[in-house]
Amino acid sequence: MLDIASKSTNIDEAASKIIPYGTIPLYDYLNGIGNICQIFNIYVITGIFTLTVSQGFYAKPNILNTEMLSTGRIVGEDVRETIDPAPEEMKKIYTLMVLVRAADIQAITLQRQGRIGFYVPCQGEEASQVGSAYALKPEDWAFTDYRAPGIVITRGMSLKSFYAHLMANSEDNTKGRSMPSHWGSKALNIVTPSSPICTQLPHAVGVALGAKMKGDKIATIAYFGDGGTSSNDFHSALNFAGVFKTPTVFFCRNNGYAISIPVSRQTASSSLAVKAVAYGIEGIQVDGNDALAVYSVTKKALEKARNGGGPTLIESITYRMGPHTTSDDPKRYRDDGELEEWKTKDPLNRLRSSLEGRKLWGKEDENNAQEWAQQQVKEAIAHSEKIPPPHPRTLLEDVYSQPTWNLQRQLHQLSEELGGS
Amino acid sequence: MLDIASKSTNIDEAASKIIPYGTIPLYDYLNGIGNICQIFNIYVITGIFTLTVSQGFYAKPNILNTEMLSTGRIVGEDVRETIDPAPEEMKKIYTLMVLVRAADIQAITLQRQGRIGFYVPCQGEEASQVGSAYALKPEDWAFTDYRAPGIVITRGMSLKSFYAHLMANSEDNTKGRSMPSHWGSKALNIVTPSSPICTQLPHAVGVALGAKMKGDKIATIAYFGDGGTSSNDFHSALNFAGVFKTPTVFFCRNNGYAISIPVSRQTASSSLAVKAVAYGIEGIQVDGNDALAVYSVTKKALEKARNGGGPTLIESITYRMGPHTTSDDPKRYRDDGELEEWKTKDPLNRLRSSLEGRKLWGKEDENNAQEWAQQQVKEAIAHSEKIPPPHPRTLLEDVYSQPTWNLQRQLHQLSEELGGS
Amino acid sequence: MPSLTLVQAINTALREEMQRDEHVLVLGEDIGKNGGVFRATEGLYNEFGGNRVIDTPLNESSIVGVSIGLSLYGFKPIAEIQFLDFIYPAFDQIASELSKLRYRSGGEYKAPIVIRSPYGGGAKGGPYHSQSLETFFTHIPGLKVIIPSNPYDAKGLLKAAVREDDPIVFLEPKRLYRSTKSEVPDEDYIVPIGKARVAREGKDVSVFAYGAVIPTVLEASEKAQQEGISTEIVDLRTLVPLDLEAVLASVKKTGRAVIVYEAPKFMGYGAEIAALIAEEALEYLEAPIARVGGFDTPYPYAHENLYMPTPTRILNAIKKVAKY
Amino acid sequence: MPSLTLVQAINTALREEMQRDEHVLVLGEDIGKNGGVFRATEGLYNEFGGNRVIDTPLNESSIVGVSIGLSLYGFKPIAEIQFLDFIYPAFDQIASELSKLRYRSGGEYKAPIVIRSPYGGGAKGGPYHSQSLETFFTHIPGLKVIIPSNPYDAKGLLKAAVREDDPIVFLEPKRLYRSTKSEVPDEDYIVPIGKARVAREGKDVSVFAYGAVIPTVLEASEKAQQEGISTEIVDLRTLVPLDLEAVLASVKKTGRAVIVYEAPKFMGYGAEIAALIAEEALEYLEAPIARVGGFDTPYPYAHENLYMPTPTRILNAIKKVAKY
Ligand SMILES: Cc1ncc(C[n+]2csc(CCOP(=O)(O)OP(=O)(O)O)c2C)c(N)n1
Ligand SMILES: Cc1ncc(C[n+]2csc(CCOP(=O)(O)OP(=O)(O)O)c2C)c(N)n1
Ligand SMILES: [Mg+2]
Ligand SMILES: [Mg+2]
Repeated sequence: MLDIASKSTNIDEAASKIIPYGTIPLYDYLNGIGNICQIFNIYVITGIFTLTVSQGFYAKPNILNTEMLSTGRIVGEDVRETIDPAPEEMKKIYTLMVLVRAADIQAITLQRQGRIGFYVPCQGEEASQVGSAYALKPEDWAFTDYRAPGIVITRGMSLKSFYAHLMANSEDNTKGRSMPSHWGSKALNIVTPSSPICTQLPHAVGVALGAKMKGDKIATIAYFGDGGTSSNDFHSALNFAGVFKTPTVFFCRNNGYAISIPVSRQTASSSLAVKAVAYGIEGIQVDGNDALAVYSVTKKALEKARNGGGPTLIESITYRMGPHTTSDDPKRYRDDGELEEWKTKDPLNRLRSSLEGRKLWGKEDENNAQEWAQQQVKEAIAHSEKIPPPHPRTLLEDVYSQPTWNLQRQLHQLSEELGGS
Repeated sequence: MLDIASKSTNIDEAASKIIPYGTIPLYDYLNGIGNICQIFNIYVITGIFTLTVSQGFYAKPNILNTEMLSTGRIVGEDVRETIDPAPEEMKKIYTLMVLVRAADIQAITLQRQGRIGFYVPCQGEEASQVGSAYALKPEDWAFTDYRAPGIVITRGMSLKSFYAHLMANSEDNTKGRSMPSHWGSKALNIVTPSSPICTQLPHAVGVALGAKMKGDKIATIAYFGDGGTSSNDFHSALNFAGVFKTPTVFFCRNNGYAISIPVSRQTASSSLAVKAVAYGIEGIQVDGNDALAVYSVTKKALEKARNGGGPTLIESITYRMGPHTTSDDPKRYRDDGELEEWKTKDPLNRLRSSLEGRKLWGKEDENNAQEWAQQQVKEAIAHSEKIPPPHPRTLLEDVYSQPTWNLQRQLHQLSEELGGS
Repeated sequence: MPSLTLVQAINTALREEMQRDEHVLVLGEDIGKNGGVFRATEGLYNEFGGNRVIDTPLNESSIVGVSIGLSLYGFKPIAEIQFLDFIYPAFDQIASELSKLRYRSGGEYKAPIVIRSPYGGGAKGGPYHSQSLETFFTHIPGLKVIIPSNPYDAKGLLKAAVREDDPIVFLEPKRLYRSTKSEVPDEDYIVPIGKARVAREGKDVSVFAYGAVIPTVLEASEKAQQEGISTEIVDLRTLVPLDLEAVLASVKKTGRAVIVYEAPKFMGYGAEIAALIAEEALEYLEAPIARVGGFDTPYPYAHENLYMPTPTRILNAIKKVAKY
Repeated sequence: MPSLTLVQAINTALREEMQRDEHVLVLGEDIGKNGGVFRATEGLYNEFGGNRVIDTPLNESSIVGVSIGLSLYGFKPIAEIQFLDFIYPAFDQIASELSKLRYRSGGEYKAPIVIRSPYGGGAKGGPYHSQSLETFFTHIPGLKVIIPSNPYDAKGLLKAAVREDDPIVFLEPKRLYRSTKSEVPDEDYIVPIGKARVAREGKDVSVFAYGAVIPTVLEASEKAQQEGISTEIVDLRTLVPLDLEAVLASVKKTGRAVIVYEAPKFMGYGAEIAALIAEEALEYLEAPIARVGGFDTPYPYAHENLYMPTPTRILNAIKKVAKY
């Protein structure tokens, strides 16, 4: 197996040394240097540089011993054949990633300037978030956590709504009630998240069970982090989903850390995907910095779900390039070197050079995309900053379908305090 | 693979057809008709009739597909060589099982007569409970649930204490506070259990971590049921134990049901032992009606734990022959036929005929053991029934190290109410 | 009019609501073939099948969490927690999710499920099959909390709960499940949420109580009557939203208040009743308020009859307050 | 005498107790190299190493459950819950296990661990990084509950908690973590558990409060003084066991009581204070009791300053009660 890590080269560049681009669009290099293997009903896509460089992620950096690998079925081929997106789609995925990156960087800036209170950046995870969300249909339901810019934007949230929420203004879907970075939208089937880890997973199972019972051919997807796999509701939800074979995709964004805790302190399992075995469901590990691989794997899992094939656990291996949140200082617990190494695997560069290799993308396309993204962000912020905060009365609303007597009284009290406003 | 189930013969009888008794004491037949296989770090002891007859337990009755099995390591041999108990020990295990059976049956009778309030029978599980507890050293710690007669008696609880607790009299270790069937004893390192499922597991991990940190070579064992594997704390405890490699043995009494719910509704996983994979620990499945197999597997896991080898999940496949508790009516959810079938695999008959085959046990031994057990039970009950209930004042004690003012007042109030007693 | 036990009234309400609306589901542990460990769901599995009467894995968090999801998709799940003592694994789902979803989503999402669970002592259940945990739920904004004390109210309140557009914690006093029968109309009726019931009119002392202790309170009240004290018993029925008007009306009439509950006294629900009276009707009080609660201990097995508010303890409080 | 912030006082107490007794451990999420998200454990990992400063997986149930086990084996674990809002997954361990172990085992076993957690609002944390959940713990017999309001008490109470033989929930007002510094002795001292502190003497109105709201109460009290109302402020410090004597002494002196807390008003801890006064000191009351709590809603993000008891709201209550 090639050890690319030690050379610390660009991943696509490295891959290009094995198989020429352009002819075999997806998993080209995968079949060359990695293995995809079925153990029990776990698919594991190994190799792919990620694993060789992810020292510190796991106690045992190798997911499976080779003896096991040799019994596995290579599934790369049929994934590629059935799910590779059309050239226009690939470009759209890339363009969305550019937009998400721009929106993300601007949000951090706004937070640093005190113009928004808090933000959870997603830099480094654009391939995981955009690639997977792009595979969803509008009628599918998404359950996210706080690290979701790529998901909500891909799903169609306007940047105005995106920033309205971050600024907690009166156009915020949550009416300024949720902490920033908890985007929700009924119109987009994104259920407004809470902050406790993985509590959204049973909901995704419940909606999926409901759809299954009604005979609706939809799927649900639940996003969470590597740390989330330790939570109670990871267990409760995956177990329930396994028993009832619900059309649910559990998408684990394994970005290496839960705040300061590396995955090796989170679990002793050989991977996160392998945890699917405990629930009798399919597990698959994918290179989370490869947008097209993420897209394909997610799309396949969604289709399987819609067609009655039950749930899938996807472990998408990626890296959080920024801080945990705007309140965090990763220098306290991470080596600079680690970040530098992952920078060479930036998901945007990765997909761009892949597109370039396929002759689908040039310098002008790039300039256009970047400019367009900046423009979008600028307009949205200009708009959102003009919107006033929610009315204080909203403090007392939406607790129940109808306000109870104590809420009525408290609203009255508040109004008096604010001078009857 | 032999299908013994369809013949519904006595299991030892069946085994005798393959390999003669007496010469190869343990796992004789196992290697003949079953397989023990290591996948990841999961040991699975398959075959052993249990699996062929356990239809309805799992969605997929076969634990592993044969392709996987073929890659596994057969560990039966070394288990046998290192851990087979001496003849005297085997007889002791059997005698304990006779005692437990007698104590159990009598407890049910007492409950039916209204002389104790509630009881959780263990008939059918004697091999799992006695076999595993016999492998413990006094300095090891046991964490049980409510279905533990075989464990606490094997660990050395006198039948007087056993019934004192069931009768909630003033000799009850819990001072009449716990519901019957929640035996605890500080002297025996049995931590008094609660009723919520699997909440004892993290404690077993904590004690084990403490011992590891102090360098004490002890192990902890935590008992729970098949239903328990769905609980939050199964997940939280095994995951923690895996990360910290604590000397903990997780002993799952898979008796087929959680009250009325069969294992197939509890999980879609191919076995319960396989859930160990999710925590990077060793999992092993054992025929829970074979006391010697249970003993060996548990002993090995305990020794591994004491020697720094980390935790093990043992799935002991057995059957609850009686009701869930004295409040339950299994006819509502189980076929009579199922029980009849399992009766042919009664763990007492099983070990007895094994001992007979080894020429270690005869009719007289049996009579003596039965008589002794009856006598023990009789004496204990005669004693316990004379013991008065705990003093009402105990209601208000042991909430804190020292009573707070409100408890002092409430005690005063109660005393007045009871006429200053 | 049929005479039903409280648990039969619950069973009837479930059946009728499931017949009325095919979106109504029940889910929980052992509620299918087994009909629930208290038989509250008896017969429903046969009538409605396994898609509407769903036996779940042993995990309360997913029982509630999946119910939330089902509700988001348009179903009306009624989740059974086998004993209220076992609701803790679902606490995160209840406190973080169920109660806050409507608010945090700006009103875009809601999950008006019903969680029903037997609670309270008197069944020789020891520390973990006896607890009264209503305090917790009454302090979580977004939840409504209902506790019936008799078969008629049980049916009418449960039917109201199923039709309510808010999440509801519905607690059933297990020791009253079969203690008596009373007449329960065959027809469809509801008992409105948020309305207390004057269980007995009186003029000297108001006794506020709910659920499992109501029969004991009636017994104590009977004895007080024999000693010449007339008590007015207000069965609160809905703990959230509390029928504050009924509480204040009664205390303004009698000038004396005793509050009875089975949960540990300290921070039991009666504290809120007492506080509200002290805030809103202090000038009417002719005597200190008296609370009779369980002891501030875990729930015991032996001597549970001394733990639960006894008729004597209630009577003593009534007398003390009356004679002040 | 060094001047410390509240979080520095916590850090100092932890360090000193770990130096004093090698059985004292801290465990939780991000408490090691990262020093805790609020830096309460800053420097401890370097000083005491990974065996005594243990970063755990993301699971609060095992943080508390494993701490119970460590305690059974003779250690003294101090478990950090990163935000009190995230304690729900540990609720079963706290309510079913930690609080009841001594009682249910007939006194044979005990687990006197300390659970510390930042609580309360004012940090722009929205619904899930702001809650005040003390009600829950004060209603669970077997637990003691402590909430300091200043650096001196924080150090002294935490040290007392670590030495106590009972399980303790120790809640730290996060918005006071760095809001001011004050003098904290270098020496070893403890502040006794179960004793309230008169933060300001006065004669017209008693104000009972604790933790995060104390500075706001002081501000309101200052304003009241300017309007000629003398308030006595009782900082309860220990919620369980409550210093009932101090409460009654103050209310008997002033005849008027205002209770301030940040949790939702309904069934907030102030309800118990009000109830106890109405039971035990009613004859001294010259005015209705007034409670000032948070709104009966989830905790909001925007406008949190209007949600938390404001100086104005407290002042209004003081004036209303004073002028009754
Ligand atoms: C139950 C719970 N405990 C603790 C926290 C505090 N917390 C917020 S994010 C986080 C780390 C999550 O890590 P991971 O699941 O890997 O997701 P990531 O942030 O890396 O995307 C923690 C501990 C929480 N939100 N919920
Ligand atoms: C958290 C929780 N939920 C529900 C219960 C009620 N209950 C008691 S035993 C039991 C079934 C347990 O089954 P299993 O784990 O297989 O053990 P077994 O009783 O078969 O030995 C249930 C549901 C409980 N004790 N705790
Ligand atoms: Mg992460
Ligand atoms: Mg079982």
